[in-house]
Amino acid sequence: MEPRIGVYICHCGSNIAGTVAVEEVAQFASGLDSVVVARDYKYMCSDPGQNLIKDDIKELGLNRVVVASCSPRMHEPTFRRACEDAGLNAYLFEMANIREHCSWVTEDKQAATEKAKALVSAAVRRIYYQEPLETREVPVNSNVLVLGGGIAGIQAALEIADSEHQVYLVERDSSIGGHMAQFDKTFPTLDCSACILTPKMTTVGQHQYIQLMTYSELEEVSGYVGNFQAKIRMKAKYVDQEKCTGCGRCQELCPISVPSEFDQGLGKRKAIYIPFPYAVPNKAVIDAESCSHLKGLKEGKDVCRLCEKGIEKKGIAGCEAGAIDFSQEDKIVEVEIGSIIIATGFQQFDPSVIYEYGYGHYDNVLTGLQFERLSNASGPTSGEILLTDGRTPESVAIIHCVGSRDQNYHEYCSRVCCMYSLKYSHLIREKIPNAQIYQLYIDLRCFGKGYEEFYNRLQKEGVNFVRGRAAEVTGVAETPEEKGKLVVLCEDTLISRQRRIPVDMVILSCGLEPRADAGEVARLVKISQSADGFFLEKHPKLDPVATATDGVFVTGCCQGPKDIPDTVAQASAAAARVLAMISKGKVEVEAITSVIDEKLCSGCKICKDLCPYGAISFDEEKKVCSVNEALCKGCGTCVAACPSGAITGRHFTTQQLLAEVEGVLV
Amino acid sequence: MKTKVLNGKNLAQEISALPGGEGINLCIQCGTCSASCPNANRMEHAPRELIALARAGMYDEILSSNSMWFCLSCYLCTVRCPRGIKITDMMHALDRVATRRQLSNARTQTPTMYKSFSDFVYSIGSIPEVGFMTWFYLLSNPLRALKMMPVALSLLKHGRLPVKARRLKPEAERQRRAILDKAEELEGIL
Amino acid sequence: MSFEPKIVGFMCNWCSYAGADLAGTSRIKYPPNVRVIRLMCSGRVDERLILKAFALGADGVLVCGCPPGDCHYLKGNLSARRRVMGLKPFLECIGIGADRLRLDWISASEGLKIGETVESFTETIRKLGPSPLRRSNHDN
Amino acid sequence: MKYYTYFPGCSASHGGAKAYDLSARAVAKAPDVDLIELDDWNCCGSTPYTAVDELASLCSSGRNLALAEKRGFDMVTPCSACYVILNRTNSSLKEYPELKAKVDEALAAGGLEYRGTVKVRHLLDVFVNDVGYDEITSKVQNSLTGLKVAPYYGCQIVRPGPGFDHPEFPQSLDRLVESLGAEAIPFPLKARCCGGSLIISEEDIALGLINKLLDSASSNGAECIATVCPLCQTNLDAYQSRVNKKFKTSFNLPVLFFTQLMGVAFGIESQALGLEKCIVSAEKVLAGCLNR
Repeated sequence: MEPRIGVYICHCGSNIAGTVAVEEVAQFASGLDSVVVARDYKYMCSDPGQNLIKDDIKELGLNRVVVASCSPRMHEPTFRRACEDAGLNAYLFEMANIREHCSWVTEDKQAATEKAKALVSAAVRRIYYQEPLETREVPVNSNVLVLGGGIAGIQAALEIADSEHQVYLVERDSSIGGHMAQFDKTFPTLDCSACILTPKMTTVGQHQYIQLMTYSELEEVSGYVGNFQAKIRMKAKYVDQEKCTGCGRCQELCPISVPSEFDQGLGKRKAIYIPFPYAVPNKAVIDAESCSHLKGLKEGKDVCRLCEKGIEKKGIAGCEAGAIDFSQEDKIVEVEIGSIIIATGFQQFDPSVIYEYGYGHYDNVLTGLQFERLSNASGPTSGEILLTDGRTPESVAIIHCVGSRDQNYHEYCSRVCCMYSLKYSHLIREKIPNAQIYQLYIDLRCFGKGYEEFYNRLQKEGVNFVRGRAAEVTGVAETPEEKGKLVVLCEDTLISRQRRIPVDMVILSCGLEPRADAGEVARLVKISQSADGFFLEKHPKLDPVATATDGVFVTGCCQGPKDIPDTVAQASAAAARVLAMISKGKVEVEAITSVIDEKLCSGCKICKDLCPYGAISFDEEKKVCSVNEALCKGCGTCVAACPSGAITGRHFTTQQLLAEVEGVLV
Repeated sequence: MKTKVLNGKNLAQEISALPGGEGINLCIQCGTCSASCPNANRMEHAPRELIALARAGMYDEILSSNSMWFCLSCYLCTVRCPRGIKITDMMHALDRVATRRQLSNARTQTPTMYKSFSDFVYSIGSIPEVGFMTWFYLLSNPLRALKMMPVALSLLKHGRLPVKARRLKPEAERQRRAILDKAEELEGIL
Repeated sequence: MSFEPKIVGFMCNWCSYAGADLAGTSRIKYPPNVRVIRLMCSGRVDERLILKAFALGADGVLVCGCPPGDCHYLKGNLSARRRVMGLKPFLECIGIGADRLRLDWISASEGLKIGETVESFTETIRKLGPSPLRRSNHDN
Repeated sequence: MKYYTYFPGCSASHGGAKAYDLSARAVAKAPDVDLIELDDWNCCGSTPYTAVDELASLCSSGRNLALAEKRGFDMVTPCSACYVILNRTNSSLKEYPELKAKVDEALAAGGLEYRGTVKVRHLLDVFVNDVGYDEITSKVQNSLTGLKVAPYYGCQIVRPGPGFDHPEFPQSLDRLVESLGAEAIPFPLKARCCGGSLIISEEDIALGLINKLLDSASSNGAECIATVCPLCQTNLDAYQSRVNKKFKTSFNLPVLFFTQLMGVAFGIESQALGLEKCIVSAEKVLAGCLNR
């Protein structure tokens, strides 16, 4: 069908007409090949403006429409809809940006008009070759995979499950709860972390719409938005979870003690263990690395098994439920889901790399998480704040910004340290009323709701605030009163004095950093990481939970350091996005995709390796590549790369682009 | 060596334009440098304060102080600075500005010491310790020379005070001077 | 009359084109010589497009993409860089000159940078003079 | 045979640290390290020159680098001050093109050119990383068994870096001392300042710092201190008596260059190591292991 093109030049009030001679441009346009009509009008985006187009389509039988006005990023959807209303395929519409790219950036009226003409002629030449495209829709599988069982994952999972959609909650450790389960109190409200978290944890454990997969790792993801397939490795627990009653007898029997991860190495756990009293599921697992029987089996020896058999001569029985099962092996489970929520959280910055802070060299230099455990009633000291020698500290220094705001480690601010540091001084004050507490800070960032008030409260409680970053923690005493103490060196910048502050205990308020294997996860679900290593959201302001991969959402600290309120809010947001997809039931997939002409494809696979979305697969029989249009996002990188020109990028075909180049150069 | 007095360029710009001086714009005033400095408590203004003063435009305050002359070049501040500021280099940049502006500082002998050291580097390309020391004490305070006698003698006794200076071969010396003269001619990086 | 460079700009939809829009909304003034062609990703830019532009008499070609790490399609911009860098020597040896082809990273928030880039590139081309491939009927 | 361009520096070649140069050359022979002295090198300028005239100081140390570049080998110096200054020259020339342009022009006036390819290394780096601890141990004839040594690095060998060891908690000298059979005692201040050249202009400051170092070393049971820098050695050794006078202390800690310790262990006789140049005599503590 011979193209019949209509061209419409918008005045945009004086925004365009003030600089560009719109009539002249319309005049010029009407002279171009295949242009049936060219008009200019005050506001093309207004209803009358749109009707102008609609009527011409009907009356003049236009089959191509060009509007020269603002940026397509602004009104392309508007005019596409108008065309569709008049029965014209949306992809037979093209826009020339003569406002943002022309009238607004050029002072010289004549030059502006010339440029406008060039842009219009480009659009006209381009549209000559444009073809109708269909946006396709695919059904959305309503099952959801949530990766990570911390507060973010828990919140998202519950929101979705409560609206009666199946959730697979995958957690690496043997219990959900994440970091929040380790905390003592939460700022600024000071309510006990466990008290507010455990109800949610148990709900997750019992929820009929949540399949909890603890001690499990995501292995592989394939498919595309609405229709993912995921492989999950459920690591062998060597304890039959159906039978285990969580009585804990096995822990008492087990002779092997190792440092407890949950207690940050301050306490011990057994080789067979339940990580903490309120764990969900509250069932034992055997850590194969430390279990002497499982290690023995590798050398064909059969040792220990006390947890299973008990100690006969003493008449102590082993696991009465008969749950111990050394024959277990890892299981790979495959699930079908429509969307994925990544909530893999953070890891604490390891301060041992900052040698001058003495972590690992001096006892009683603790990380933030260690202090949480020390102060936690379920912790190794049952909540008593004690030095390694069992004494009660008379003075404690809390050092801010450890690993954060520091080019040698992490440039970003970890956002939570100021507040949890303040919380610590309250917890210490509570338990050791006459302790000297020092806060060494650079800036106090108490930005959240009720945070500044919390800071004020702490001031009343009598905390020594020292404005200065600690330079060093040393055991080298220079005066008698420093003997046997940890001396914190800093400049009190408000009085410009060097200070040596002798204390019994030093707490390093360590920053939050991306998990060591974040890159691995990013690769699995094909999302990207920002420079700091946290997962990259689609838009930092307007789309903070979506990612570059449709159907994959991020929430919580894996996307960037944040406190619990923000995490919960973001988790609910992610859930809302997922539920929106589910309730719509279908997703539109990009019509602008690449197609490979099998006849031309030489099977070199260059495109396959270039595609960031794994949308291109190689057909071993035909020895050619083909594009999965549901995965393709139409970036066109493969089109440009194909040495045999076998790939066409829809709506950005070489022909169309060359015509456009021709146009701008008239 | 001839010193040049500079056009009245504002010091903050002047310093930030110097190798090592860029840092003053980046500083977050955390005090790590001052706290790490083995000598800060002897300085009239510790490094962090110097940067603050420079930002506040209090140049005379800075240049007339003993601070930069008390830098020991131990680089502890530099490796610890969370903003990657080369504070040691900045201190020496300040030394240079002060020198060029011919602001001698009465309260420390270091400028004189640096100057006399440099004179030897410049003139013969090596440091004959005896010569240098005597030269310095003559320039600063001959009486201190007497106080130093015990140390000097013990060094001498252990054959550690060679009296003869090391000299380069004539053609090498000519080359060295040619380079330095050119440098002199090109001077003005401040 | 004086030589007015004709420059073809290829900009990715997500960063550079958006940046150019921002330049507009912030009323930043820059020379009218660059005419922008919108692509989904700078990774779509290939030798054919660039050479065709020169063949049709462009005096310069400006390719803009998202800053590395920010590419909307993860790493398309890096492919663009590879191609542009690969093409430069060729432009040298066919006498067009590598300086007539420029690649820049411009994010959606860098309206100002668009202005500066266009300004400086137009200047460069002005100095270089008309492209040897410019045919008389393309002169203005 | 490993070849290096050797830059002894003023103090070691003609100054108070002659013993350092002697012992360095002596011990280098055993593990086939060939230290070829740079002809007609000039003073690196040290800190004072950079603090007075940036360009001139870059040019004079640049001259040395340019000469060394012709040779092609790594440039190795036993002096921490030379080490830091020569490296600083390298990095400044990379970092500040406008400076480099001037330096190039100046060097050209002397018929020289510097492309910036010379790797400047400290002698300790060469011994521990190129030769290696095992090789060193294999050359030991009188093991220094039982000798308690405080390994003292000072500042400029590890800072500003990035160098061959940790800027605050270096280990290489500890390992080297141990590979000689001696015991490296824990020495918290091992990488702290000795006062440097301010010993001349601000003696009190320097003496205070030296006192801290000596105190930390002796209170941790050191019988002697091993140093890697002429100035550190002079400060700790020649000024020990003044510290004792000023702070009413009674330190009597021999301060040796690490190369002297190596020499003793390798069985080289003390003359060739310049041991007699120690102001605080090392004879007693080394009595067990000395060859005469």
